[in-house]
Amino acid sequence: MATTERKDKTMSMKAAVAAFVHDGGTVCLEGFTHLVPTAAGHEIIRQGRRDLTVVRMTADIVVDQMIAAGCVSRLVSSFVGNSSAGSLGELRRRIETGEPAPLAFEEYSHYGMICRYLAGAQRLPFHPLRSYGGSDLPSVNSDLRKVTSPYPGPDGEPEQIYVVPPVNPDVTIIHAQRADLSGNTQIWGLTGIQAEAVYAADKAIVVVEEIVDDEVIRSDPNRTLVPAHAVDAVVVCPRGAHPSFAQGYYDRDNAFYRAWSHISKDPRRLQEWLAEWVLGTADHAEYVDKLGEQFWAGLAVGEALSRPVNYGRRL
Amino acid sequence: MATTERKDKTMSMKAAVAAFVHDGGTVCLEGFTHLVPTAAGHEIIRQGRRDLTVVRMTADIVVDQMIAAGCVSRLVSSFVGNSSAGSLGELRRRIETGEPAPLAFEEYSHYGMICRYLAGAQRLPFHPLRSYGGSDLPSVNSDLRKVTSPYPGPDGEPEQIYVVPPVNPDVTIIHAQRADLSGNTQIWGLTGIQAEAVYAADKAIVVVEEIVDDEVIRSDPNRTLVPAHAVDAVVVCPRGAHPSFAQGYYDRDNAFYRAWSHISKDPRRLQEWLAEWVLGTADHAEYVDKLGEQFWAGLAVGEALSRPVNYGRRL
Amino acid sequence: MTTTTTTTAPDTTTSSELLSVVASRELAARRTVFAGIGLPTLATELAHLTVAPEIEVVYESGVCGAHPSHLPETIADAVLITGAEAVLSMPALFGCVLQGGHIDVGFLGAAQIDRWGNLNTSVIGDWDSPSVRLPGSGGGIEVMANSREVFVVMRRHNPRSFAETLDFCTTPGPDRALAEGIRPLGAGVTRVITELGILARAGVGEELRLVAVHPGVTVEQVRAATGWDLKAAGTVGTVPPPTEAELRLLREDVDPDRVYLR
Amino acid sequence: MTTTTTTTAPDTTTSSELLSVVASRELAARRTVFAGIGLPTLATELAHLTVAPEIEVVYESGVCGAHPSHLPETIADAVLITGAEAVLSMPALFGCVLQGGHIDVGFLGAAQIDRWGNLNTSVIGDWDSPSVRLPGSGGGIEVMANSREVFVVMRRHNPRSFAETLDFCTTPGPDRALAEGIRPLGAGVTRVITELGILARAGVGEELRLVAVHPGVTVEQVRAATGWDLKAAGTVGTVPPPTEAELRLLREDVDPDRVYLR
Repeated sequence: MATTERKDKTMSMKAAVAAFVHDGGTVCLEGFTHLVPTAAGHEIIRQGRRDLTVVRMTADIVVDQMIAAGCVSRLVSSFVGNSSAGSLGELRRRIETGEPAPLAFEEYSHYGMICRYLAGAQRLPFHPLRSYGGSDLPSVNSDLRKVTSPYPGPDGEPEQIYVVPPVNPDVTIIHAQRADLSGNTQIWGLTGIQAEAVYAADKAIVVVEEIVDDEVIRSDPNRTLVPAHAVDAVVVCPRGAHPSFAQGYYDRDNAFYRAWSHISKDPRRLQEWLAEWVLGTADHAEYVDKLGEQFWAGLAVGEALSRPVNYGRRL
Repeated sequence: MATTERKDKTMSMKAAVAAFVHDGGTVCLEGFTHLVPTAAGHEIIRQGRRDLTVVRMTADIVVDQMIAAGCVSRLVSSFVGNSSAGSLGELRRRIETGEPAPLAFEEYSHYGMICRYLAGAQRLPFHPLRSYGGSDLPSVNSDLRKVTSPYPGPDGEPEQIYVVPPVNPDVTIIHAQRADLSGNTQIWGLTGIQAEAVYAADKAIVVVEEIVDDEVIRSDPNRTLVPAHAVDAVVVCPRGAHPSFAQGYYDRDNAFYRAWSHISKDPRRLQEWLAEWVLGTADHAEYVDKLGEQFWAGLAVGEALSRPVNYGRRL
Repeated sequence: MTTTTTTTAPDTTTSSELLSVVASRELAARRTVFAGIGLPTLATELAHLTVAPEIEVVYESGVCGAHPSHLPETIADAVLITGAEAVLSMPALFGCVLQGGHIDVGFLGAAQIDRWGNLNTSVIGDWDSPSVRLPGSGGGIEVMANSREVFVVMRRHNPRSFAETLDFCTTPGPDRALAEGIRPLGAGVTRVITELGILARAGVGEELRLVAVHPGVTVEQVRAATGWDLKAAGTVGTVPPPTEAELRLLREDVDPDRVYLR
Repeated sequence: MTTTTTTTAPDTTTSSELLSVVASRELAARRTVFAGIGLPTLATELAHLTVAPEIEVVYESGVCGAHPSHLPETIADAVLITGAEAVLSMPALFGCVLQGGHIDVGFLGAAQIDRWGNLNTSVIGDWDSPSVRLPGSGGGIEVMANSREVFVVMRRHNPRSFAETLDFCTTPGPDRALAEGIRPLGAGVTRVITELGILARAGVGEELRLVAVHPGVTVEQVRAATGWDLKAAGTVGTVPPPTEAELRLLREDVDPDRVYLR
């Protein structure tokens, strides 16, 4: 039986961002603490994109950097903080003072964002969820609406429930451990909402630590969270999730998270950081080199291999 | 840091069915072609359960057998056929002639059933889906209802969409390749709707090909589709999915699927089959033995191992 | 059938081969196909070797990018899983891939089809006490509502199957959905391939029309075999018979063990 | 604090230790806890060794049954994943586990809490132009709506944090939800553990009341530190100070590197 030869979708980060991220567009960056697509955010900064709407559950350091670089006019998010390490200085300034420019903010809860991705991925007009009853959020976010269930509630009376609308980004960018040339993408450890965010988008860029042979992917098809048909570009970018981590590849740079609260608190220092580390590097490979091998040795991880399972072979 | 010692939830099939499957109850059996919980269905027959509502996307041989044994008064399903191999004789007789007793049937489509499980698992009053518009199904299934989206449709006008209600079985039974003693359950190959069906239920029985050491499960936590906290009983029952298959353990018995169309066509022959193979065996181990080692050799599969991934270890 | 040129097939062509070859040609330039096992698989595999090199089958069991070692016997055959590129959960498959709009062509079968491409897979007779209880929708309702277009392959072309009025409409085409105020994604059934010829429609508001007949079949034969007043295209073409190259690929590469080419 | 018996702790007990020990006791007989990193983790781990041997932490990152080699620094720390029993996707975690009703106790923090256990984690000041923009809900809204009960651990007990009126209600308790006609699953906040004592409420319709103070703290001190007219239980107990056994477990087994016990 014949099998399909698949298209090679690999591109450089520069080419992928140029092709799929446009001024005024809606860009989703996902990865829940794990596999944050930082290198892609940096390339968006280097290419000077403007007026983006950024969609991301946990708006963290990379979002603060993109805002500080002037790329972002609107943010859709459910958590705007520097993890447990402190604050996002630029984001707070924009919202608290409107300086140097205001930032429009659509505030959700985590599950509200998850349901927006689910609705977007599944082409649903809305997704219901048991949140928001009694919250002030609907008073500041008119997209949080209610529907009456057509089935009686537990007490026999009509039952109301909040719903959220779909989100359909122009492009979703995720970071993953590995993919094949055509974009079959495997992720392990925390898998978050990446697959749904990809399906919700018009175009999808998958940034990976490494490209592997088809045989590696195909030895474990359940590990493929994003199939090739949903992927438009595959970008190889080792260590592209720093300062977040890639399970089994490198650990989280907790020191940088703590440092960011201080860097971002001072606008001048923040801009100097961007000038040196993002605009001052040609690409992520240069950023990685600049950090130095000794630095990376500090984030190195040891081996904890999964035990193989048998998929079976017809005899 | 301390870690939790988990409860041993292993039970015999007899004890698990006695404890969790009750006359008049709603029983969900899931497994989409792969990992059909046949042995559990047979034990329900042996224990003579009556007046069950059976919920199963693809009502296939095991459902036909349970109906023929007089266990089932109501069926909720989206496909009532013997795979591509033919018909379910008893099910057809019950619906076409009402003989020897009628069978109430709630007809859905596959995604309708999936959405019922999703709503049940997530405690939602309903789940929307883009199916059923223009179908005659809502005229024979009053649980297919419509909701008006609170967001304007693509043309700016109000948009209507069908919804299905949650299903919350009293007990869900699934078959899986392996679990640990406390019920952390790993499935590979086709994973179907098993996890949602478990979460939708009040109680859950997981039938497995084998119990493995905690270390095996914990070497690959992404493979755990059903976590221990959702499982009430773990039953070890090798080859319990026959005539369906268990990826990597044994192949599908296609000859039996073809044979069932003939067996089930003749009520007497069907009852003889039940008398010999189900009521005439004390448990599934006896059924397996009765088939014989030569038979099982014919369904044996070779090795196709997944390549390990590195979860990493802090150095 | 003709045997007058070297590029056309000998008249030993079976009905399965004919339908597979004709269906394969209709897949030109399509990328994602949602297909069951049997003729749709054969057609898709042949299309991959001929008119649609980038085509990919997504199976209802959740398998994407299968590389089976043997021709699969069911959509869930273990040989489809081992070595596949991805295996998706049911919510991902039906929600994200199918309802999400990623399928170009869905293949469906039916016991009855009407002139608008509505399908009955539930019952012959009344739903409440049918003379024949059929398997029901499976994922058919979703394939119809969410694929860009749907191909139907029907071996039997007779007035009971090509019905003026369906006994029950399990799987509605877009015209019926729109009449209820619900807008489906796709065009509904655009091709019906039978042993007599090809019916086609472009989308909403159009009936199925006879666009081509197999060599030796007349328009009147097809109209007589159809339960409704079948309209014909201005010019009804003749389906070119399977070429020797197509048959060779089908017999030697796609189904050498003749699992489906019975 | 008292040092008069051998089973109570020396007065070197830190505030983190005190809060962790008191919170751990409240987890008696609970089975599933949804917790962030820090004091809730310490409390849960200590409860496991003392009053709740079957307790399991589910982390907001999707980890169930973690067996970390080192004390985790975040809810997504790589050491929580390696060797865990299960790692769930976000839809499974928030949809099936949390909204599905599988969590007995959720731990939450807040910048402000009111007498009904409603929480503000969004802004100080107006939402449109706040004086302080806080991180927002995260999963807090879902933890409150879907856990059987919620414990709040607040280091600072002062009238700005224990507010008569919230600047913004991010995370409503069940009383506010019911006023809007929406019925949440759980009781809302049932315990607030602070450096001064313990506030409690049983569920809908009840205000938080002072049920216990730490040794040496007076009811009046707590009322003065609370922004609303705090009611006290008929009998306000005294929280037994951490025992030496509790402190030893916390210091030697739970957090030997003193990552959180600062």
